[in-house]
Amino acid sequence: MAEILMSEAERTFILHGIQDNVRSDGRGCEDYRPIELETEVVSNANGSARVRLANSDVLVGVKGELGKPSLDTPEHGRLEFFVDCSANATPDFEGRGGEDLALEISSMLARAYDCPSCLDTQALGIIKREQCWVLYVDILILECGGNLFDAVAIAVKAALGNTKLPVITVRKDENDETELEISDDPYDCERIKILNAPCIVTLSKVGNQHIVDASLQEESCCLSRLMVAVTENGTITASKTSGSGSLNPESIIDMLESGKRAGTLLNKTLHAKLLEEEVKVGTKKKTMGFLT
Amino acid sequence: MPTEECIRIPGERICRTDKGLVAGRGTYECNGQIYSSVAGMQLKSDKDGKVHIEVQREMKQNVLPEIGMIVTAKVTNVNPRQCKCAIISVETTSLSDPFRGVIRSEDVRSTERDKVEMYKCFKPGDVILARVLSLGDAQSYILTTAENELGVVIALSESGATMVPISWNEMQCPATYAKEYRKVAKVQSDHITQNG
Amino acid sequence: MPVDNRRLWTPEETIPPEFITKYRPTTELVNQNGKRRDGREANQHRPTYLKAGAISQAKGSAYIEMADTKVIAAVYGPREVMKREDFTMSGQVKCVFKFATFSCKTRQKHIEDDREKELSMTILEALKPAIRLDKFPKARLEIFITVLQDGGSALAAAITCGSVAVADAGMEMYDVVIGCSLRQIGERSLIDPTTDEESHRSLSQSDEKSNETSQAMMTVALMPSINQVSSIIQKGELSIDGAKQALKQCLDTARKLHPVIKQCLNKAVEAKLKR
Amino acid sequence: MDIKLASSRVLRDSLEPVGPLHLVSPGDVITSESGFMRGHGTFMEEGGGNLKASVAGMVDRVNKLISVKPLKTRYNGEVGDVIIGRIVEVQQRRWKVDTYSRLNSILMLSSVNLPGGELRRKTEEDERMMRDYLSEGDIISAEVQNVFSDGSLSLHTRSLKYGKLGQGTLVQVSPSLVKRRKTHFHNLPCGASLILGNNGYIWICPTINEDTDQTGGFVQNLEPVAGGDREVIARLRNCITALANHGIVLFDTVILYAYEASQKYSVKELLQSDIMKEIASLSRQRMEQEL
Repeated sequence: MAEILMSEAERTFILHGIQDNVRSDGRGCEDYRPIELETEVVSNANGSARVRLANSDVLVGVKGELGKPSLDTPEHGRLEFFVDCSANATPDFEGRGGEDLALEISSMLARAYDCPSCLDTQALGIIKREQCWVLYVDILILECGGNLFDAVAIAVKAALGNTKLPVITVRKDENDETELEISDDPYDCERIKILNAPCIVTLSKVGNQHIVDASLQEESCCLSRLMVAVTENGTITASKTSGSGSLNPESIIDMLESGKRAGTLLNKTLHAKLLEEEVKVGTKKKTMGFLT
Repeated sequence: MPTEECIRIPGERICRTDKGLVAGRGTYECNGQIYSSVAGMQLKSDKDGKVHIEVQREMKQNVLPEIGMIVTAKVTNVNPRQCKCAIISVETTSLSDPFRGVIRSEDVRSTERDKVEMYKCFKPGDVILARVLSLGDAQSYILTTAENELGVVIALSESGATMVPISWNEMQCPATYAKEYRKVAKVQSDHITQNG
Repeated sequence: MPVDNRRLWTPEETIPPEFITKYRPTTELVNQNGKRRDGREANQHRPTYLKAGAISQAKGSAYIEMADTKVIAAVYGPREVMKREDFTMSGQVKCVFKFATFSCKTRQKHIEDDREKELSMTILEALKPAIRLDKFPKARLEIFITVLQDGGSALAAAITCGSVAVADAGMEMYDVVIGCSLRQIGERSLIDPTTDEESHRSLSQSDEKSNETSQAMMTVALMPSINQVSSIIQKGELSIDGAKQALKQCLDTARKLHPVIKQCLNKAVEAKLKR
Repeated sequence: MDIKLASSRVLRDSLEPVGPLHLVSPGDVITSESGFMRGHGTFMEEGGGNLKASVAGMVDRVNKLISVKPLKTRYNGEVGDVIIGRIVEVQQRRWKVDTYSRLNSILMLSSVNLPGGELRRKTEEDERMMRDYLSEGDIISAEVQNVFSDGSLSLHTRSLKYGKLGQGTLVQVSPSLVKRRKTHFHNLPCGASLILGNNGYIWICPTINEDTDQTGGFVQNLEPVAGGDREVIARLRNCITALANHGIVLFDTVILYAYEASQKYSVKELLQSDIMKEIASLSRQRMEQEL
């Protein structure tokens, strides 16, 4: 992650503030910064979303293509996550600089979504062993202002919710060869159910406390963090520690609890907003994109 | 008291820090307890009236240059401001991979430090004894030879013979009798045993 | 098109024959008596053999064998960091984790893939808190771990093996690190799963197709003496209580492995004393 | 949890401009009349008599001198400016300081007060201890001593009010938003101290006691800051961000107005963009009434 320089006294100030539950910007330990969300921002993608969490800016595009199912799940479609830590975000990402972070994010997402109850990949299968939908979820990091994982997961969920795949019907022609037929009505499309899709909550351990949605400054004070992928009903679909420090078993349990709390709330709020956005999209809203 | 002469592994608790016990090499202290930090033999030694608990590995220790240690180095590059060298051994142990060191002109000797001419002190290929002054910057350790016992110990003359020191700043070639300038170390017996 | 001409040419896409055959073992993962296919209880770890000093030329090395899982690790350095941009004042650790090409059911590529890269990062995160980085400023320690045979729980084995190799190299550490894995299938939690148990979606073959049963996999790295968890990696569905329970079981099993490590390192030190 | 939809955002959420502005973008002709002097941010077209802008910003005319003040800019130092900077590198006898200038600024070992006497010769011991005085990441307040020909600045901290800063929060705004004034150090009545660096770095910290705390920063107080002070600092931080986001020039009075206007909200509510806008417009209205 982009390293920032900080003095010892600044770190102390942040650390004590977190202990007092008054963070540098006045938030409590379990408060998120304001999030801004927009779906359907890229017209060439099947689904897209852009999320801005304070200074972190993420753009996600979902493209559906036809491919061969993987060997061990012949009847299922699959999701492929790819993260591009663009050098737009910070010059440190230039060249191979952002590769490790990108891999960490994409594999965390892959793990979080690799769970039959949160996303029905069987619905993405078309012909057993032959054809299935492969959803390429491409994530572009435009700006890093801390807490990238959470921002990315929100954007991915919103983009998947926004994804429209054309309806495909399988037919056999007279020579008994299978033939795929794609509906030419643009409104005849399938949606992906995302009600059970997870959001990632990153809990950063600073001193004896843990916080959600750490800013860049807070991230640099934190030695270890736990990322938890939580669905709306509180199920954990993936978790992972990261950072150079270690954690007490008891504090891990506390962090899991906070993660579940924050995650369920985050999912609920997100669903409500996505619904609102859906209505607006239906009535031809104007795209805001990058205008401010 | 902790049992003596037993094998410890990293993270193993040895004893409490009270009773004048101090965490020595190969151990660390946490919450008033001494823990072992290497796999090895536990030893006790008395230093300044305190009992140091140490855990020692029989195999050669992981040595790295530390501040204050005497190192043996080979000169690789000399320029008017500084002399670059490769640290090849630390105290008594030789290193498997060399570390880069640098001697700045003001650290060559303790007198007339501003008049030091680097080319009259070191030449590439010389083997020197030096003390680690600081860990330095990204590039290299900062070394000093500003002590009588520190400086060039082995140097080859232009004809390729090992030169003999004749004064604190000159060495002579036994084959051609040519004199060359060096910052010569007054090698002491304990250093000879140390550096083999 | 860039081609890799270092190796013999093979067809671009090959599949192991197991995927075509219809045959599947019919026994269930856990039988009526609660015993697993290899006769273990659900919470029983496989017998573990651990040896420090398997590669003589490395600074430190270790070999671990947990029935069919075999992992070897070597540690080199610490040596000076040559690149200026990589420089930091505290010590650095590099970790490379690799599945040998023949170690798994499907053949692995000889170039490090994304899964191996991520596992390398996870192992590094698990081992780093235990190593005293302040003891080797400006230098870098290198840990290489190779899975010779993957019989399940390779990550956990690699963590334990790596930490023993670091200790064998005589590096100063706060504690050793022990890895332990758990597989959750429905209500059952199986400690130290084998590859079969890792890949199956349900306990019995009959309902293999159904997606109803929840399943998860968790690997935990513990520093037993100071009771700190250096890494957790989990995927699959778990309720919050399930996660807590799984964590606790992993930690309990890891603690049981501590004497094995102690004995192994003791032996290694004794062997060095004799020489 | 606060998620907003982009479509519900009010487009261009900045305030209405105060008066008519002469805005230009690079290449725009400012004037084709002769007899004007070209200042910063302008250039004379080759051959022609047109004076053109080289940066995007506001045209500033003082008698015959025309310059363009860029809205977003790096800091252009002037001798005597109070700045806040962050140490980025310790070199031989000097520190490199990030001051949001085009080039890193320099703080010479000979231009600082070291512990044990205001003015003394710097020994070699001092040279070796440089990292103990100021190390990478430390924040200092300083004054610009000199501007070199390449635009880089040399700083000094040879007064007890300058030096290393302790606990507090740094806010970064555009340098053009900080007014040059007589004093940049403020002990605000609301219970916090504020240093408005000319380079756009603003430091908010618990109240500095002028008699006891001016040690040049070599004694660091790492005791926890009281919760009340902390809230004041956080509120000030959010107020300053709100004002800066809406392009309001910052000085102590306007910050205090914003602070007072913000009282009806909790500190964390001030992070929301609509409330930020409200605070900014209220403070500006009050400023205009004062004039």
